[in-house]
Amino acid sequence: MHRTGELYGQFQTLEQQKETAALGMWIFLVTEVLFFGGMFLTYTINRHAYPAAFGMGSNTLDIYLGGFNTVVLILSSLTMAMGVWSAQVGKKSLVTIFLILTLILGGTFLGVKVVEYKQKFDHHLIPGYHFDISYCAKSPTNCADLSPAARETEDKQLEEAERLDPDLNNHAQLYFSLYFGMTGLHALHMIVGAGLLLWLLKESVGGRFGPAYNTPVEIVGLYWHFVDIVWIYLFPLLYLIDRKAGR
Amino acid sequence: MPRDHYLNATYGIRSWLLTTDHKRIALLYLASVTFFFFIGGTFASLIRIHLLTPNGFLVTPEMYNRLFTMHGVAMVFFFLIPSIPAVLGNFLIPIMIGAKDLAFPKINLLSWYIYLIGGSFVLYSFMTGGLDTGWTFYTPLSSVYSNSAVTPAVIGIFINGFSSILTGLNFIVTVHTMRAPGMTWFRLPLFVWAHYATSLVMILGTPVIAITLLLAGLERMFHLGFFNPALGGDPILFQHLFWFYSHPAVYIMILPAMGVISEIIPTFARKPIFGYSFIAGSSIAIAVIGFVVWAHHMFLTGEATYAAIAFSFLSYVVAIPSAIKVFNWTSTLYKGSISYDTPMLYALGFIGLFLVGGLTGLFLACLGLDIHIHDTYFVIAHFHYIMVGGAVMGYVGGLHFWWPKITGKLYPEFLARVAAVTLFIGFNLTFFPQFILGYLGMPRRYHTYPPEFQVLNVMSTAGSSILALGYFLPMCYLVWSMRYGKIAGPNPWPATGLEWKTDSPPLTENFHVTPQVDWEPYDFKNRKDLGLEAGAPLAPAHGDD
Amino acid sequence: MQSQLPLYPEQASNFAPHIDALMLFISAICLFFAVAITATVIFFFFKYRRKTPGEIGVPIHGNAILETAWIVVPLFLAMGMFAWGAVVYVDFRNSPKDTLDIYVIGKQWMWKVQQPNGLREINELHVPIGRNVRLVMASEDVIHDFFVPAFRVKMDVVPGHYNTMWFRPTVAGRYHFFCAQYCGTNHSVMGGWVTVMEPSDYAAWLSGSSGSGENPVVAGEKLFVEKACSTCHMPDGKGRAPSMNGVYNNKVLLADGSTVVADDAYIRESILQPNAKIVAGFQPVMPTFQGQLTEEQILALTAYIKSLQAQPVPATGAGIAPASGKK
Amino acid sequence: MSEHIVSPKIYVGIFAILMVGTTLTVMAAFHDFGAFNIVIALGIATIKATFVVLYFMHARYSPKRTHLVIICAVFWLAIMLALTLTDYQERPILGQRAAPDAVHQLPV
Repeated sequence: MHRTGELYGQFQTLEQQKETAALGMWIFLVTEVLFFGGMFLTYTINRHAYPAAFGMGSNTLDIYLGGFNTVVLILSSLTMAMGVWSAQVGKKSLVTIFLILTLILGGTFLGVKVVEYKQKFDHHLIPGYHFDISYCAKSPTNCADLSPAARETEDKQLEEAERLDPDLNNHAQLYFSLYFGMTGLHALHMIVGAGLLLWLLKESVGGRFGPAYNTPVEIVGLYWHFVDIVWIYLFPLLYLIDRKAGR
Repeated sequence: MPRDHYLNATYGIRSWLLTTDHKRIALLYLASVTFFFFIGGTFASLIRIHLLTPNGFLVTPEMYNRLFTMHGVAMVFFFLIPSIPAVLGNFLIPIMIGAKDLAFPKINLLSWYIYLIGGSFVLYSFMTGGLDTGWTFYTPLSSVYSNSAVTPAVIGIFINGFSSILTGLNFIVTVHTMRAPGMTWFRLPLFVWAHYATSLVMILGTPVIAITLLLAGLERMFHLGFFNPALGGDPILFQHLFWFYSHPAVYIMILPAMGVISEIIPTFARKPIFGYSFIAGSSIAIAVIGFVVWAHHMFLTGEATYAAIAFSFLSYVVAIPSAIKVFNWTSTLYKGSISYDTPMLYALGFIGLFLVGGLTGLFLACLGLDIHIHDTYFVIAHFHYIMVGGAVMGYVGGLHFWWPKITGKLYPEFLARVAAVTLFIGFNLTFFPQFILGYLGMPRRYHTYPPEFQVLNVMSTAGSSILALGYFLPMCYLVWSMRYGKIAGPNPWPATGLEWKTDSPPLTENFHVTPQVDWEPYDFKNRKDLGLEAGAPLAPAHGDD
Repeated sequence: MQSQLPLYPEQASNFAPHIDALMLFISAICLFFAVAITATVIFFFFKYRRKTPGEIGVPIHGNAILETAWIVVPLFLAMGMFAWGAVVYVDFRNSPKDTLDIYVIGKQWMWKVQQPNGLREINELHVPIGRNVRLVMASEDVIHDFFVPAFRVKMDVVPGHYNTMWFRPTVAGRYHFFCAQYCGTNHSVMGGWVTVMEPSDYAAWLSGSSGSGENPVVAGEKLFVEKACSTCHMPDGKGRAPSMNGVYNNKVLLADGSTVVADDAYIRESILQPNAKIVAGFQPVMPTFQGQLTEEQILALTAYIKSLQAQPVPATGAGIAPASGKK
Repeated sequence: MSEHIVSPKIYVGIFAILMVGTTLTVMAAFHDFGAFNIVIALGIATIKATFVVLYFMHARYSPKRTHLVIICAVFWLAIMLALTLTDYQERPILGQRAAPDAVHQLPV
C-alpha cells in the first residue's frame, strides 16, 4: 500500500483513518473484556464456593502495596490523558513529558508487582506442587519479612479457615491460581502497553504528534485506560475480599 | 484478461509473503485451509475405513481416539472457521463495498501469520504423540488424564484464536468505515451482512475460548485445579466456558455459507432476493441469539432443570431466523429465470442439506429427546449436515461462483456439475445412515461397536468414498483451470454486485476509480449495464473475449 | 446380526414409548417441512428454468404477510416441541419417591454396580420389571455417561458429584448399556448388559448370589463404628453430634436458621466437608473424611444412615428438624 | 467527527473522583456490611470505570457507534456471567453439589 504523509493508502481522508483506528481499538477492547470475562466468571464461581479460602488467601496480600499500585495506575491514566490533550493542543514537548511520566508510573506499577510476586514465591504461595498455604505457619523463620504481629493474625486466620474449609490448601490454591492468572494477564497487558508507549515516545521526540495528527497517542491511550479499568476491578476483588475484621 | 491485475502486480515469493493486499492474503489462506482440509479429510477417511467392521480392524483404540480428535481439531479450528471468512470474505468484502482494501491490511496479514503459528503448534502436537481428548477438550480428561500432546495443541488453538479475532475486527471496522459513496447499509450484499454477523461472533466469542483453553493448559502444565474436581475445581465450568464460544462458533461456520447462498440464488434466478431485510436481520439475530443457547450441549451433565428448560427454549428460538432464510431463498426461486450453472447446483444442494441439518437440530434441542440421542451418532450426523452439508457446500459453491473473479478463468462446467452432484449423493449416503445409527443407540467416538450396527456403518463408509471423490474432483479441475481455463471476463454470469463491476482478476486497488453506488442490491431490471433483456441475445456468458 | 434393519431400539422402559412418541411427533413436523420445501424447490427449479439467455426474473422484493406467517407458524410448532420435550425431561430428572436405589460407579474403563443388598456387579446391571429404579452415580476419574438405549435414558457421571437418573423397566430381556461420554482410550468397551428380570426372578437372583458381596448396610454399620462416627453420633442424641435416627430424607435445621433435606448429596457433603452446613445446636467439631473414604465406603455409610430411617427419633439432639423451626 | 478537546481541569477532576472512590472502597472493605461488602466494592469500581470510559477515553464525546460497542461489551459479559450462574444457583459446585432432586426441595 502506498502512503502519502500520514494517510495510508486504503483510506480517502485522515478523518476516515482516525475514525477507523479508534473503532478498531474499541472493538479490540471488547474482545479484551470478554477475555478477562472468562477469568472473572471462574473467579466468581470459585469465590462463591470457597469463601473461607478466598478470604484467607486475599488477606495474605499486602493492602498497602495494592493500594499504592492503584493510585499509581490511576495517576498514569491521568498523565496519559494529559498526553493526548497536549497533542491535541499542539504542545509537542509536553506530549513527550507526559508519555515519559506515564511510562515511569507504569514501570513503578510493574516493579511493585514484582516485589509482591517475589514475596508470594518465598512463602510457597505459587500454585503447583509446592503450594502450601500453611508454609509460613509451619516455618516462620522462612517468612521473616512478616512482622510478628502480622504473622500472628495470619496464623489465627489460617486456623479459622482450616476449621471452615477442610480442603483449604486446594481451595486457597485456586485463589492464588486466579490471583496470579488475573494479575499476570493484567501485567502482561501493562508490558505490551509499555512497549507501545516506548514507540510513541520515539515518534513523539521526532515531533510527529500535533493537532493534525495524533491518532496513535489517542489509540494507545484507549488501551492504557482499559488496562487501568481492569485493575480498578481487580483491586477490590483480589485484595479486599475479607478485610472487615480490620486485618 | 486485463493487462494489470493483483496477481501480476509484483512477482516473487516476498511479494506474496509480505503482501498487504487482501486478495493475495485470501489466496494465502486458501492454500493453508486447503492443506488443513486434506489433513482433516485424511483422518476422516481413516475413521470411516476403520468403522467398516465392528471389531476395529485397522487401528488401535489409542490411534482411533487420536484420529477423531485430530480430525475435529483440524477441521473445526483450522478449516471451517477460517474457510469462508478468511478466503472468500477476505477477497470479496472490500470489493463488494467499493473499498481499496480492508481497514487494517497489515493486521490482516498478521492474522494469517498467527494462523500459521497456531497451526504449526497443532501440527507439532499431531506429530509428537497426537491428541486424544476429543476436540471438545473436556476436563479433567484433557487436563489430567490424557497422555497425549495436549499442551501444544491447546497453545496452538489459543494462538489461532487471535487470528480469528483480528479477522473479525477487521471486517467489522471495514464495513463501518470503508463503504464507497452510495453504499448504504441496506445496499450491502447479503454476503457482507452475513460476514458482519460472523465477525460479531468472532470478536465476542473467541476471547472466551482463548482464555478457557489457556486455563486448561495451565492446569495441565502446573497442576492447578480450575477444572479438576480432585483439587476443588469444577469440570462443568469448563464446559460452560467452552460452549460459550463453541456453540456460537457453529454460526461462525454456517453464517458465511448462508451469505454465499444469498448471493448465488438471486444471481442464477436473475431476480432480487425475496425479503432482503429479513435475511439481513436474521443473520444478526442468529449471531445474537446464538450466544444464549450454549448450555443445550450440557442437558445431561446434571444441569439445573430450570436452566435446561431456559436453554432449550432459547435453542428453539434461534431456529426461527434460520427458517426465515430457507423460506426466503425458496421464494426467491418463484418466477425467476433459473439457470443450472454449477454454483446454483451447490446452492440448491445447500438448501436441501441445511434443511435436514437444521431440522434435526430441533430434535436435539428437545429436552426429552436429547436424553436419548445426546452423544450418539445422531449428533454426529446432525452437525455434519450443518458443517459439511452446509458450510462446506457453501464454501465450494462460493469458490466456483467467484472463481472467475479470483483467477480470471472459467472452470470446466460439465465436470463441475458432475462433481456437485457426486458431492450431494456421497454426502447423503455417508451421513444419513448415521441418524438411524444414533437413534439405535450407537454412541459417538466408539472404536468398536456391537455387530448389529454394522450394516449402517458400511453404508456410511461407502458413501464417504463417493464424498471423497466429490472433493477430489474440484480440487483437480480448479487447479487445471487456473492455467487452461477459458478467460472469464469481468461479469460472466452476469451478477449485480460491485465485485463484478471491476476486472477479473481485479487490480491491486480493486477499482480504477472509486465506485459510486446508485442501484439497489440484486436489481436486474434496472441494470442496463448487465446487457440483459428478455429475448435479447446475451453477450456470451462463457465467452472468451 | 438382526435380519432386518430396525429404525429404533427395543422399548424396555417407561420412558421409551414417550420418547419414541416425541420422536415421531417431531419427525412428522420436520418431514412435512423438509418434503414441502424440497418439493417446492424442485418444482420451481424446473418450472422457472431460463428459457432465453437474456431472460430476467420477475422482480418481487418480498411480502410482509408471508414473512410474518413463516415466523409465527414455525415458532408455534417449535414451542409445541419444546413444551412436550420439557415435560418428559422434568419427569426424567425428578425421580419418584420410593425407588430401588442402585449405586453405579464409573472409572476408566469399567462400571461398578452395587445392588441394594450389597451385591456387586461389574459391567452388568440387574433390575426388576415394574420397579422404579434410581441409579445414583459417581465417577472416580473423568466424566463418563451411563446410557441404556433400550430404556432411552442416559446421564453424565461426573467426578465430584452425584448425578442420579431413574427409569422403570417394562420388558424382560438383556439390553446393551454404553458409556456415552468420551472418557479415554477404552471408552468404546466401557459398557455391558442390563438384565431386566421378573421381580420374583430378581429376588431369587439377589438372594442366590448375595453371598458374594457384603450388604452395604452392614458394611456401613461396621464403618460407622470403625471410623468412630458412633462415638459422637449417638442414637439417643446425647452425643456431641446429632443422632442419625430418622434423619435420611428428612429436613435438618442448620445453625444459620435454614433447613436442608438430608439426601445422599447432603450426607456425602457432611462426611467430606463437615463444616459446610452445621446442624443447629451443635459445634463444628467433626473432622473431615476427605481422602480417607472411598466412594464405595461413602455409599455404604449412606446406606446405613438410610437404614436408620425408621429408628425412634430422640427428643433432643436429633438430626432432623423439629416440626416447627426454632428460629 | 469533529474532535472534542477535554480540558485538563476535567481530567484532574476525574482523577480526584477516582482517588476518592479508591479511598471509599478501601474504607468500606474494613467494615462489615455482610453480603453488601462485595456489592459496594463492585458498585464503586463500576462508577470509577464509568468515569474513566466517559472522560479519559472520551466516550462521552464519541459517536453513537462507540457507545454501541461499549454497550455490546457490557451486555455480552453480562450474558456470560448471568446465564452461567443460572446453572449454579441450583447446583453448587463440586462436593457441595446437591442431587438433582434438590430442585423440588428448594425453599420457594
